Amino acid sequence: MAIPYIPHTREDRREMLKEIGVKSVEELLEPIPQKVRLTRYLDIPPQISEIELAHLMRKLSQENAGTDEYTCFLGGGAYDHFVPGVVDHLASRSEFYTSYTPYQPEASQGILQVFYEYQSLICNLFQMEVSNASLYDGATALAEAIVMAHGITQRKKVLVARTVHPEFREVITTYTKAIGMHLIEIGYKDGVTDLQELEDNIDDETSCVVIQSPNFLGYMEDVRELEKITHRFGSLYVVCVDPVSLGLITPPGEFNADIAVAEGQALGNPIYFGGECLGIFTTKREFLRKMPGRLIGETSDKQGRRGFVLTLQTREQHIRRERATSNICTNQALNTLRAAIYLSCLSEEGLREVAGLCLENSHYLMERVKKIPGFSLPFSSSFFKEFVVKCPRPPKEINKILLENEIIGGLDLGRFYPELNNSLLFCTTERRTKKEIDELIVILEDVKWARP
Amino acid sequence: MAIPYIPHTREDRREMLKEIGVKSVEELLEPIPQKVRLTRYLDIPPQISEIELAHLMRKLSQENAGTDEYTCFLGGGAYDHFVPGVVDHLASRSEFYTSYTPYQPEASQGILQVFYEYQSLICNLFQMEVSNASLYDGATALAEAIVMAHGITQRKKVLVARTVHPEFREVITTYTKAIGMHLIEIGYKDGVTDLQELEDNIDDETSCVVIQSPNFLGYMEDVRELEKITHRFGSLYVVCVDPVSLGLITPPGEFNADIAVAEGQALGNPIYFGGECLGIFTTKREFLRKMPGRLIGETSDKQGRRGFVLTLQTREQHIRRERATSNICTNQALNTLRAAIYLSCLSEEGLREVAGLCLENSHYLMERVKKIPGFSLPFSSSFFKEFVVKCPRPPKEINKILLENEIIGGLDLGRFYPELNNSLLFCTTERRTKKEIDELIVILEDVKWARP
Amino acid sequence: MGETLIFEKSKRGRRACFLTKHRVEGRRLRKLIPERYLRRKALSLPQLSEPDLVRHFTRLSQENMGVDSHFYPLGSCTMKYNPKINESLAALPGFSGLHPYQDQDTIQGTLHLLYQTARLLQEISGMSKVALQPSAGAHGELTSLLMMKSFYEVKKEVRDRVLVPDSAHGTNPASSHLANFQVITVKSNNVGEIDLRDLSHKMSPRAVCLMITVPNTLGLFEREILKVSQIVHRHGGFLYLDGANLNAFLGITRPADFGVDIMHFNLHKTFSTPHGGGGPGSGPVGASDELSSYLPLPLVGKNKDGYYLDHDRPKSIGRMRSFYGNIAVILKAYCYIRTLGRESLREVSESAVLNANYLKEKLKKYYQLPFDRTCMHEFVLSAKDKKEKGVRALDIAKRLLDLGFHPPTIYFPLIVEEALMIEPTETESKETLDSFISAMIQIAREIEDEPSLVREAPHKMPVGRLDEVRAAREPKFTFFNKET
Amino acid sequence: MGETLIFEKSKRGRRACFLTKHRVEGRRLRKLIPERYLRRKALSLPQLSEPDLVRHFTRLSQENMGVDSHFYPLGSCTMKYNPKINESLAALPGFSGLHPYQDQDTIQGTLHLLYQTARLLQEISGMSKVALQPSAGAHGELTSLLMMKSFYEVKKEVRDRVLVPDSAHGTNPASSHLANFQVITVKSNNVGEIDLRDLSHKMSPRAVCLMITVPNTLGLFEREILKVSQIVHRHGGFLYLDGANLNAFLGITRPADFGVDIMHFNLHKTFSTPHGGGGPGSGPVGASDELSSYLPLPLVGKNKDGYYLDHDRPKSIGRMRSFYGNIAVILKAYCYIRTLGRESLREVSESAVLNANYLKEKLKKYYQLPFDRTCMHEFVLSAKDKKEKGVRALDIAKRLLDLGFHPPTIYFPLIVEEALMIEPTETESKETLDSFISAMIQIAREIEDEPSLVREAPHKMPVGRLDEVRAAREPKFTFFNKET
Ligand SMILES: Cc1ncc(COP(=O)(O)O)c(C=O)c1O
Ligand SMILES: Cc1ncc(COP(=O)(O)O)c(C=O)c1O
Repeated sequence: MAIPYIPHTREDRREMLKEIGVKSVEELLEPIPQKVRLTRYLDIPPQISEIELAHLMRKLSQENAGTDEYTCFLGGGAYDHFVPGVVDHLASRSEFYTSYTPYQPEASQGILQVFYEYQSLICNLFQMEVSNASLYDGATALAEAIVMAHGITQRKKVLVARTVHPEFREVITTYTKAIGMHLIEIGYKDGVTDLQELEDNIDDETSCVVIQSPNFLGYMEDVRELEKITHRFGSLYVVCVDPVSLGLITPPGEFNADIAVAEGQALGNPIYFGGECLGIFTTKREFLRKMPGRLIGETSDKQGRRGFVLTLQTREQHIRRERATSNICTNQALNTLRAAIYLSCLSEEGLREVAGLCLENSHYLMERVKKIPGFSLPFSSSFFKEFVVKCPRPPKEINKILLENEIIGGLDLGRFYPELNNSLLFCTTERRTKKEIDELIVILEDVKWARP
Repeated sequence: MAIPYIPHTREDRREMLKEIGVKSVEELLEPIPQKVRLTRYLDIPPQISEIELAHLMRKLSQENAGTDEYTCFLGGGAYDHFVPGVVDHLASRSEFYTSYTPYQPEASQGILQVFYEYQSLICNLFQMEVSNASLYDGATALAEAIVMAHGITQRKKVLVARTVHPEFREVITTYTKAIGMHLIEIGYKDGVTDLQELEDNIDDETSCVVIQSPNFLGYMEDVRELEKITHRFGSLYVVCVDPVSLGLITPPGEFNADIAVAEGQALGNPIYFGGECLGIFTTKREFLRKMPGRLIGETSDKQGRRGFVLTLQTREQHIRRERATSNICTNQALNTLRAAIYLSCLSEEGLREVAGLCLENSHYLMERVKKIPGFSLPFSSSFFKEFVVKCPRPPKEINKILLENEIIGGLDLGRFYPELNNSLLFCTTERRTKKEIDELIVILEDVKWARP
Repeated sequence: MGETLIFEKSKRGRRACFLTKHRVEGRRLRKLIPERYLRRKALSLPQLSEPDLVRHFTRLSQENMGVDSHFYPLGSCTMKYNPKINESLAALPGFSGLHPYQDQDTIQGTLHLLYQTARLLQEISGMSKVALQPSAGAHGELTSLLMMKSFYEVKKEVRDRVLVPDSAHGTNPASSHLANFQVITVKSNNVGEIDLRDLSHKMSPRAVCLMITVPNTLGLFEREILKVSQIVHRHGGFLYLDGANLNAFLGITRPADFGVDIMHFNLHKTFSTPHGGGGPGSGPVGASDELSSYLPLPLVGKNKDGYYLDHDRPKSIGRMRSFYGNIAVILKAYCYIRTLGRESLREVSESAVLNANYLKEKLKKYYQLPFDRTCMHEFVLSAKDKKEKGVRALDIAKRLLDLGFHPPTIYFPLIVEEALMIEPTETESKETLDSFISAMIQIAREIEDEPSLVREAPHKMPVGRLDEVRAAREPKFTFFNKET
Repeated sequence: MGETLIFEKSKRGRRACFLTKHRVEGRRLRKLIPERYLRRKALSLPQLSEPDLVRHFTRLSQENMGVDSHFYPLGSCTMKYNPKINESLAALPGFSGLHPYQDQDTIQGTLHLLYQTARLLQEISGMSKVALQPSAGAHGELTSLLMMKSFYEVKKEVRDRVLVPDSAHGTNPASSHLANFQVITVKSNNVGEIDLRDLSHKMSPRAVCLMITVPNTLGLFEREILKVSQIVHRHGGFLYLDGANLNAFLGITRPADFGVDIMHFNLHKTFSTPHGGGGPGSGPVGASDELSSYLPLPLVGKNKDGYYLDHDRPKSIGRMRSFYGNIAVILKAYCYIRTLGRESLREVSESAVLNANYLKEKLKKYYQLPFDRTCMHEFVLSAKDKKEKGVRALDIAKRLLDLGFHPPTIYFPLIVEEALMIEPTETESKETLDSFISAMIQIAREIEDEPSLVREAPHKMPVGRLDEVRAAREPKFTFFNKET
C-alpha cells in the first residue's frame, strides 16, 4: 500500500532526482552519519487503511462513555456547556484550521480579524483593558500571570488561595519554583478565602495575591475586600474567573484586578477530556509590554484600508529570545476562534441566559439535595453553578451507583481536599433539565440503601 | 423567544414600513382576502430552542439502530459502502451546499466544473457517450429512460425483466401507465432473465427491453445475448447497473446499451434509509436531444478562458415547457458532488479494490453458508456482491435472531418474490470483514435450534 | 484563473485512498467470476494524492457563490439561510446509517420524524394527508397529476386537460405533459393575476385541474382566489397549488382555506434546507380527503406497535421513487418547523413580505415595475426600458456579480419582458438589502453613463461572460472525447 | 474590500441563539444571589442574526490562506496536508464528550489511545518514556528544562546555564530564561553547523544542556552530531533535542541513537495535525531512562484493571497544565502514525527531503544559497543580493501572495541575512513545486526589470501592505476604546 498523503509517482521521483543530480534519495541522506542510521524498520504496527482506522477509532470511542450519553453533574474546571451548531460549522472551515500563525497579515486578514474580535469580546466581558490572543490553558495563564507579576514587582512572595483550582495551584508551583518564587497558600472559611489569614500573611514582599471566583468549590469570593487588602501592600491582584459566569457576575475589571485569567474551554469548546482548553489572559494597559502571548492590533495599508497585524512582537520569543516576556509560540488559536464565534452567537442576552440557567439549576439542585436525609451543605456562601454536598456514604460509592443509572456524579473532593473527603462537588450547567435533576435526586434519596 | 434566523429589530421594521409607506405588515397582507385568513395560531407545537431541538433529535436518532452500530448484510439497492472521510469534508463546504442550480455560470464555476467532472467520470465508468448531471434516483432514472425510449421509438410496448429491482418496476409502472405504455414482465431462470421468454415476447412493437445486471437477486445477466435479441427488433436496450461493480464488471457501453442508468447512492453517499439517492443517466450521443435532465458543457469567455455552463437547455422545462424532455428541475446535485469526489478519491485502482472485496466477501460467505445443513443455494449463476440463500426457517425468524446478535440480516425475498418466500438475499460490501462473516456463520449454524 | 480539470491533474500511480493491501486479480479473480463478465476497457479515473484532491475541490468551492457568503435573491427559489444545527442533527449516524429495509423496530426514530413532519405540513396547509416521497417540486407535481388522473379514471370521467397560467413555472406544463395531459394556457390580466374570463372560458369538464401558484410568480397574491376556486370546482375540476411560494403566507392563510384540493410543498425552499447546488430537494404532496387515498406508496402509519410503513393502500397510484424520500431534507425541514413553532412561523412570511416590499419600493424609481402593487415575498422588475442603452436583464445580472451579489432570476416569468425576479427572503437584514439597493442604483447609473461597463460585465469573476451559444453549438460534455 | 468588524454589524435586539424562554431577572435573580455579586456594567457583545453571523465568519475565512487551498512552504512550521479522516475520527462524540474527572472505567478508549501514542513516539525517537501533556513545542521545552533542573537539584549539582546555538528557534532561549537559566549562545561555523570549537569552549560543568535542533534551522543535518553529543556528555550535561524538525528523518535515524537524552516533539508539525491558525499544537516530551522519572504528572499507566492515570511519581516535576494535554491533537497524530505505519513513515521523510532538495537546486540559480549543501526537509535562501535593487526578503514574500502562494518564513534563522526559509513538505506534488519555482523565477526577473512591482506588493490581496510600525506605535487592540 502506498501513502495517500504523498503524491510522488516513481516517475516524479526519478525526474526530481535527476534535476538534483543524484541517483537516489539515499544519496540525499548522506549528511546523516552512517553510524546513527537505523538499519531496521521501526517497531510500530504495519500501515492500516482508512477503513480499518475508522473501524478501530469508532470501537475505541465506544469504549468511552461520556457526556454525550450520560447526564453529567461533574465540573471542577471542565464543563459540558452547550455549544451552538454554528460554532462547529464555522470553526471547521479549512481556511481557518489549516492556516498557521498569521505572520503574513495580507494573507491572513480572516484569522487576524477573528483574533482582534476575540480580544475585544474578552475585554468587554472581563472589563479589562487588554487581552492577548490566548495562552495554553487557564492553569498556564495563571502561572504566566504570576511570572509577569514577578517581572513587574520584582517581589518573590505569592499568596495563593486554597480555593484556587488544585491543578492550577500545582501548575503554578511547577512554573514558579524555577524562578525561586515563594508560594504560600491561604485557607478558606465557609467555602471562601479566609480574609484574616490573608491579612496575616500579606506584606510588602508580596508580589501578588491569587484568587479564583467563583472559586473551585463553586463559591463567590469577596472580591472587593480581597482587592483592598492586596493593593494596600502594593501587591498585584491576580484573579481567575469563570467566563460564563460573567454573563451575570461582576467582571474582574469592575473590582480592579491587575491581571485576570480564565480557562476558556466553556466558551464554545467541547469538553474533550480537558483537552480543548484556552488560556484567557487580560491585564491593564499599563502592563502591556510585560504581557505574554500574541497581540493583534489594528492598522491600515497605504490606501487607508483597515487591516490587522500581529503587534508588539518585540515582547515575543522570536524577536526578543531570552528576554521575551514568555516562551509561548503556538497558542490555542482555533479554540480562540471558537470562543469568538460562541460569544458572538450568544451575545449578551444569550450569555445572561446561560448564566441564569446555571444559577437556577444549581440552586434547584441544592434545595432538593439538602432535604435528603444524610446529605448536608457544609458551606453557606453564595455560589454560581457548583457547590459542595456532604454525603452519608463514601462519594466513590455514590458515584458508582449514579453511573449505573447513566449519571456522571459530582467530583469526589477528597482527592484534592482531604478535609472534604466525604463531600461531592456538584455542577449544573444550563444543559441540565429539571427532569434530569429530579432523576438525580430520586437516586440520591435511595442511595443510603443501595448496593454499591 | 424571537427567531435566530430573522434579523429584524423593531427599529428595522419601523424604518422599512416607513419607506414602503404603510403602517404595519398587516397592511402589506391586504391582497390576501380576509375571508381566507387564519384567525388563530397554527396548531403545531410551540417554538423550541436549539438546545432542546438537539436533545430531541439525539434521542430520536438513538431510537434507531442502524449500520453504524450493527453489522449489515442487507442490500437490495441501498448499500453501506465505505465513504472516505474527504467526501464529507469537501461536500460540506458551504459554498457548494448553500448554492443552487448554476444559472449564472460566472458565479458558479465551482459547481459547474464539478458536474462536468461528474459527467466525465460517469461516461468513463459506464463507457457511455453522454451522462446528464443526475436525476432523482435509480428508479426514476429508469422510468425516464423508458419515457425517452418511447419518445425515440414511438412504440408502446416495454419488456421488463422480473429481476429488475421490484421497487424500480413499481415506479416505472406508475410513470408509464399515464402515457399508455404496456409493460410485460419477463421471468427468470436460475436467477437470471429467461432468454427464451424474452424471445417469445419481443416484437417490432417493442419500444425497449429493460434489464438490470447484476440483477436484483445479485446475479449477472447475459448482457450480450440480451443485447442481440433486443436490437434484432429495433428496440432500445435499457440497462440498469451497479456503479460500484463497474470497477470490475463489463460496463454498459461495452455491450451496446442504448440507455444505461443506475442508482448512484453507493458512490460516496450515506445509506440514509434510502434517502440519499442519485439517478445516474447515460445514453448514446445520437439520443442527446431526447435526454432528460441537466447537461453541463464546456465553453469559453471572450479571452478564451475555459468555462462551464448549463447547456442544451432547450430540452428543459424552463424553456420548452410542455415540450420538454422531462419535468425535472431540482435534481440531486449534492449527491452528484459526493459521487464525483468519491470516484476521484478512489480512482480506478480503488474502485477495483472495492469491487474485488465485494466479490471476495460474497463468495466467501456463499462458500460458508452453503455448508450449513438446512441452508442451500437455489441458483448457480455468477453473482457480484449479493446472492440468494434458501433457509431452513422463516427468514423473518432468522433475521430476528441475527438482530439480537447485532447483525442486520439479509433481505426477506418473500416480500417481493412470493416464490422465494423462504429465501434471504445476502449482501456483502467491502466493509464486511472475514471476522464479521464468520460471526454471521456461527449464528446461522445454530439458527435451527435458536429461540426466535 | 480557473482551476484545471481533475483529469488534467491526474498522474498514473497516485492514490488518494487505499482500502486493502491485497488485490483480487488474475486467477484469483477468475475463480470468482467468469472472464466474460469482466470489464475490458480500463478505467481512466483521475489519479491524485489526497492533498491534491482536497485542494482541487476546496478551490472549486471558492469559485462558487452560496447563501453563506453572498446575498442570493434568486426569485422563486427562496434562497434563505440554512440553519447549521439542522445540518449537524440530520447527519447523526443514527439517521444516516439506516438501511431502508431494516426491521421496523430498529427504525422507529426515523419513522416518528417522518410521521410528525407529515402532520406538521398537514396543519400548515390544511390538507388532510401528506406524502413525503416526492424528491422535488416537479416530482410532487407529477405525483399530484397522476393522482388526479387515477381519481377520474376510477370515476370513469374523461378528463385530459390541465389548465396552466401563462405565468406558471415551466415544471407545471412539463409535468402535465409527462402525465399525458394536454396543457391549456390561461392568460394573466393587466394586474398580473389570472384572467377570470379566460379561465371561465377554458375551464371545462375535460379539465382535470388548474395548476395555480399562490402568490403567483409575479409575487402577487391572487386576490380573486375564491372565484378562481369556484370556477374550477364548478366544472368538477381540482384546484392544484404549486406550493413553491408558501414562504409568503405561513400561518397567515392555508391553501385548504382558499380552495386548494391538492398541492406540493418545496421543503428546500419554504423550510430552509440547503439547495445543494441544485438539489436534493423534497416535494411532499398534500391532498384533500377526496384525493388522499391516491397518494403514493408507502405512507408512514401508526398503530399500537409503533410506526410502520403502510403499503396497504389499494387506491394509491403506486410508487413514485425507490424507498421513502429524501430523508435528510425532510429531517431538516422538521427541525426548522420545530425551531420556529406555533409562535414564529407566521413571522417568517411577514418578514419575507416586508423585505420584498421594501426592495420593491426602493428600486422602482430606477427600474420599471410592470405591476406596481403590494407584492408578497418577491416581485418582478423589467429591464425593457434599458434596451435603449443596449442593456438587457442578463447584463444587469452579470454586473451584479462584480458588485458581490448573486443576481435575481432573469427572463422568468415569461410574461414580463426582460424580467428580473427578486426574492430577498426573510433571513436578510436591512443592511444587506440596503447594500443591494445601492448596487442596483449604481448599475442604473452606469447604464446611463457607461453602458458598456454593464454590457461587458462581469469583470471581476474567475471567468468573463461565457459563450453559451458555443456550448450548445459545439457540445462537449466530457473530458474524454468519447462522444464522437 | 475587507469584512467589517462584527461589532459594527451589531444591532440591538438581534439574536443568533436562544436557549430558553425564561430569563432569570430582577427579584428572582436576587433571590439566588446577592446583588453585590452581580455585574454592573452591561455587556456589549455583538448582536447579529444567525445568518449574518455565519456570513461574517464565512467571509473572514475566505480572506485567509490555508494548506487546503494554497501551497504554504512556511519553513520550520511543517505546513503539510492534514488528513480529513483524522478530523472526523477525533471529533467522534465518544472522544469529545469526555469529562477529565470521569471514572477510570468510562475512559478506557481514550486512555488506550494516549498510552499507545506515547509508545509509538517512544519507538520513533528511541526515548524511554514519553509524556503527552505539553501543549506545544515551547511548552515541551520548558517541561524538559524543568526536568533537567530537578535532576541536578536532586544530584545537588549547580548548573545554571543552557547552551543554545545561534541558529536556534527563539523559543529555546525564551524557555531557558523562563526556567531561570542563563543562555549561552553557541556559534555556527561556515558550513552552517555548530562550531565544535565554540561548543567545547562554552560547554562546562555549569551547563545543564545543549539545546540542539536536528536538522538545524538551516535545514542541515549536524554531521558532527556524535562529536557534539560527546562534548556535551563529557561535561555531564544533557543533549536536548528541539524535535520540531523530526519530519526530516522519521525511520531513518532516531534521536536516542545520536545521543539525545531528552527532547520534545511537535505533533502538529511532524504528525500532520492542523495548525489551527496558530494552535492548538502538542509538544510531548521524551526522555531517557535517567530523566524519565522527572516527567510531568500524570502519565497514563497500565495494569491488570486497564489503563489509569498515574499520579504516583514522586520525582516528577509536577503538573505543567491542567488535565492531560491537547487530546484531539494527540488522537490525530495517532491516526496519522497508524495510517503510515512501519512501512511508510520513512517515506514521509524521504519525500520531504527530496522535495526540499529539488526546490533548492532549482532556485539556487536565482537566489543566493548561503550554504550550498545537501539539505534535509528545508533550506534557507538569502535575498541579501537583492538589496541592490531595493528589494528585501519581505518584498519577495509579499509578491508571492500575488502569485497565489503563501510565502516562506522570513528573517529566520537570524544568522542568515534576509533569510527565506523554505519547507515544502512531502505532501506537495512536483507540479506544485514547479509552479512555485516558476513564481520565484518570475519574481527574480521582476526584481531585475521592475523592482517596484515587488517592493509594493501585494497588489491582489484584500488589503495592501499593512503598516506594522503604526500598529505598534499607536496600539489599538480592541474595538472598545477602553484601553485609554
Ligand atoms: C414556482 C415553482 N414551481 C415549481 C418549481 C419546481 O420545483 P423543483 O425545482 O423542486 O422541482 C419551482 C422551482 O424552481 C418553482 O419556482
Ligand atoms: C524549530 C522550532 N522549535 C520550536 C518551536 C516552538 O514550537 P511551538 O510553536 O509548538 O511552541 C518551533 C515553532 O515554530 C520551531 O520551528
